[in-house]
Amino acid sequence: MSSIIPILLVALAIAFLSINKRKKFVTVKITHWLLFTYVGVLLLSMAAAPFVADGKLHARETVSEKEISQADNQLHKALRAGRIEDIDEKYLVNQKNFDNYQGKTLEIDTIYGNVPELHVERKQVDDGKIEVFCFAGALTIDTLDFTDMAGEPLSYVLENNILTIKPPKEREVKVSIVKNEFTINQFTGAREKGSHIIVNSPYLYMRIPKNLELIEGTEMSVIFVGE
Amino acid sequence: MKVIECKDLTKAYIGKNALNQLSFSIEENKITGLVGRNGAGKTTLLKIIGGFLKETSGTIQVFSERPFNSLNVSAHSIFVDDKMSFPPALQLYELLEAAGSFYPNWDMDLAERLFDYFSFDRKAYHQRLSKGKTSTFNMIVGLAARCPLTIFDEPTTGMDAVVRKDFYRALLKDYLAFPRTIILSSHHLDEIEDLLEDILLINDGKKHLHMPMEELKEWAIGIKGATATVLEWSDKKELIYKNQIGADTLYAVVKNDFDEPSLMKASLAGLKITSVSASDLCVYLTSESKGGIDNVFSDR
Amino acid sequence: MQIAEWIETEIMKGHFESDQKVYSQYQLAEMYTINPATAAKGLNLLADEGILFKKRGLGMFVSVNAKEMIINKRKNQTLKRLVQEVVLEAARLQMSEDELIEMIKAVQNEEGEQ
Amino acid sequence: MSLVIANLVDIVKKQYLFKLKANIDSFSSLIWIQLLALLFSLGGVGSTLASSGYLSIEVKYYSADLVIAFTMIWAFVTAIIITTKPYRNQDFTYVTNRLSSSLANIIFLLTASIIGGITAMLVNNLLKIIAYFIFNEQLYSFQSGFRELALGISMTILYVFCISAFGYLVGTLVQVSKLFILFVPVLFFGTILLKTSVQKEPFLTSIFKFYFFEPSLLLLLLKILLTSCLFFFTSIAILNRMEVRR
Repeated sequence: MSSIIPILLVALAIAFLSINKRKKFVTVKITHWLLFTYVGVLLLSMAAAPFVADGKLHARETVSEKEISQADNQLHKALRAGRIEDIDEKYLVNQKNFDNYQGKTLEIDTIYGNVPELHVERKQVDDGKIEVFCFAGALTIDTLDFTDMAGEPLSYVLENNILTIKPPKEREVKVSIVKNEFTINQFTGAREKGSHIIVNSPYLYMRIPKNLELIEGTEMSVIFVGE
Repeated sequence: MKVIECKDLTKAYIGKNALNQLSFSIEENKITGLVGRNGAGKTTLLKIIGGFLKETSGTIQVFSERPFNSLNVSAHSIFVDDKMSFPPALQLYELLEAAGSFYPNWDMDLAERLFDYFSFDRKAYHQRLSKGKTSTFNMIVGLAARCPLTIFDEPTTGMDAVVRKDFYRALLKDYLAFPRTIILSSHHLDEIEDLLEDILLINDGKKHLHMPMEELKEWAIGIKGATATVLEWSDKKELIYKNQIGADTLYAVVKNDFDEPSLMKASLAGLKITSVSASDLCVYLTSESKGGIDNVFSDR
Repeated sequence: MQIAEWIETEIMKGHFESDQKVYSQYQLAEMYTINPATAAKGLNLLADEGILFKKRGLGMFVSVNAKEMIINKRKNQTLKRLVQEVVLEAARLQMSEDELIEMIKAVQNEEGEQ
Repeated sequence: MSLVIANLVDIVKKQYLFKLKANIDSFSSLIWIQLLALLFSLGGVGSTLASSGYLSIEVKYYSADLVIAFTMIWAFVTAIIITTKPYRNQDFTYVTNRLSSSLANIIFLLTASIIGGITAMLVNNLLKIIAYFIFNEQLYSFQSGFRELALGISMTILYVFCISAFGYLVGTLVQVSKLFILFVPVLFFGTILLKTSVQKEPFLTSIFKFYFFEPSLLLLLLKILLTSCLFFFTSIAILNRMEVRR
């Protein structure tokens, strides 16, 4: 909707100019054609730009840095409090359930350099079911939210009573961003200080049966929720 | 009413005075010819009147206003010469229309008729016109503008004889229908003298003569005859020009303050009395020395 | 004064009767491509000589005896000057008076035959 | 003889319309310049590489900044051109005085800035379309509404107008003396190189910051308008004494 108003305005301006010109201009010169064609093309592209979207030309949500860090804090808080139901689904990037876990112990190990924070919640029952959740903060580039493109920040496998946290596959994110012009950015606070990319670290959250013994790997730090 | 009044008008360029203490005034609705040698200051004077140039000292009033930077003078006068500058992007007909939008008295009908008569192409461009066509087009603009003060500076540059004649006739006819003040500067005084009511002759930036054309025609006479006789007759008269022809014949131009009987006597004494054409007279009046070009060759 | 002479000739030829209005200065100016002031001067010259007379606001009119006045004027002035020159030239050529009169008569006869 | 007194406003209006017609060709150069800038912008106006563990991020930027910059240069050159002799003489062929000529020029430059500013800002969309259709690139843009667009357009117009005012002054100075052709570039590049002892940064940088880093809309508006007025007033004052068709 918002793009229609300026188009109307420009069209009106051109109409006004051409009425004014019609009185005086006897000859229409190449320049006039050029100018009209050019403005016409510009207006067309302006009208078309929002519609070529079709999944490709996205106007992205913008989030401010403050919002990002707030969201991250809230995520963190919710994890610590064990209230994962409160967490926005978009932060949940991977969830796996391991039913009928027979072992008495579970060792947690990592072959991933950056050790994520692991929050563990002990369930009230011994149902032999281990649930693993992976949450990730937002990926933003110049305040545009690209979280959906970040992919899985880490993966994990359960084998022989060992839960191994593995690094994800190398991932390349290539984006082309149409920036606003400096004449807009100057006032919207988006004055460029170079690009600004924020990648927030992932969090792991586990629900384990009541009597499962947890063995921490050498580099792991486990935080038990609600204890 | 006086349209132009100058008093001690001086225009100095670096190291030289183009106009020097020039004083004159031009009456309303007269055609005045501005005559002078090359470099006499004609164009400078006309450009000051048109408000293009700024006077160095003295005063000039056009329509009782100082012309430099006066919108009023600009609106009621037009300066036509062969160097009039028009935007290259506009076609000839658009130039006429533009002129029509600026000048309140503009006569588009006249402009179009002249335009067609001189077979101009409406879609042609000014800078591609030949010299003569440029002058013709500029002249059309100058005539159709019908400005109360119309200045033609060498308007016929490059025109052929037929077009020149057409121009003079067009100028006069339009002047008769719509009298206005016209200043015409030209090298061809013999061609324009019939058109003129007044003549202003300047030399070296100074006024030399300013009088009705009719007076100028009788202002001087030529005497030709035996050298001794001519010298005797022209003694104590204001000698304007003198030319020795052959061994014993002298042609002299003197100011005409003879009365009818003395002229009669002169011709009885064997002198040939002739009238002097205005254009010749102007040449004699403004020549550097009384002998003219012959002096250059005389002492060799 | 060519304009004055031209109007005189017109009157002599009978193109303008007495009491008839002659061309105005503006008509003359247009006919001859001359400044109207010049034309006015020619008209005024004839008015001064009495050949034309002014009617206020109406223009110039031919006087009653305009033709005679012109004839007189041309006889006494123009023709006289021409004769003067002829006589002077004859003297320079050392022609006798009789020779000159013979010549004039001969020319007159030729004109008459035509 | 009663002459209708010429009205300045009326004459300026006529002259402005005349200039619009006479200088129409400057708008075709605007189009070519903007298209050229568009061509340069198609390769992206900047890019960033970043990596965080497993994630490597490559960002390519598109924007019409270059188009705006080129439009500013165009306005600068156009303003200089209309102060040159042939253009001033054209004014004096018809009815004018020096004030009306300058006023009409200023209004013309304003028109040029408006057209230049609007088209420059709209080129952004053309850029998107071309990148989308021809390069088949996945583009992301900011969600910007009418407010941003209107703000962007009006600020671009003001910047372009201010630059044209500067061009008009430079052109005027060159008309006074051809020495300024030499002097202005020397001054320009001189200030880039010259570091005064008081200020750490070159003079030109502070000027740049004075305008382009001003975050307050109102203050910038004030700065630009005052600067433009200053340039134009100076030019008018200088031109008012100049003779034409010498």
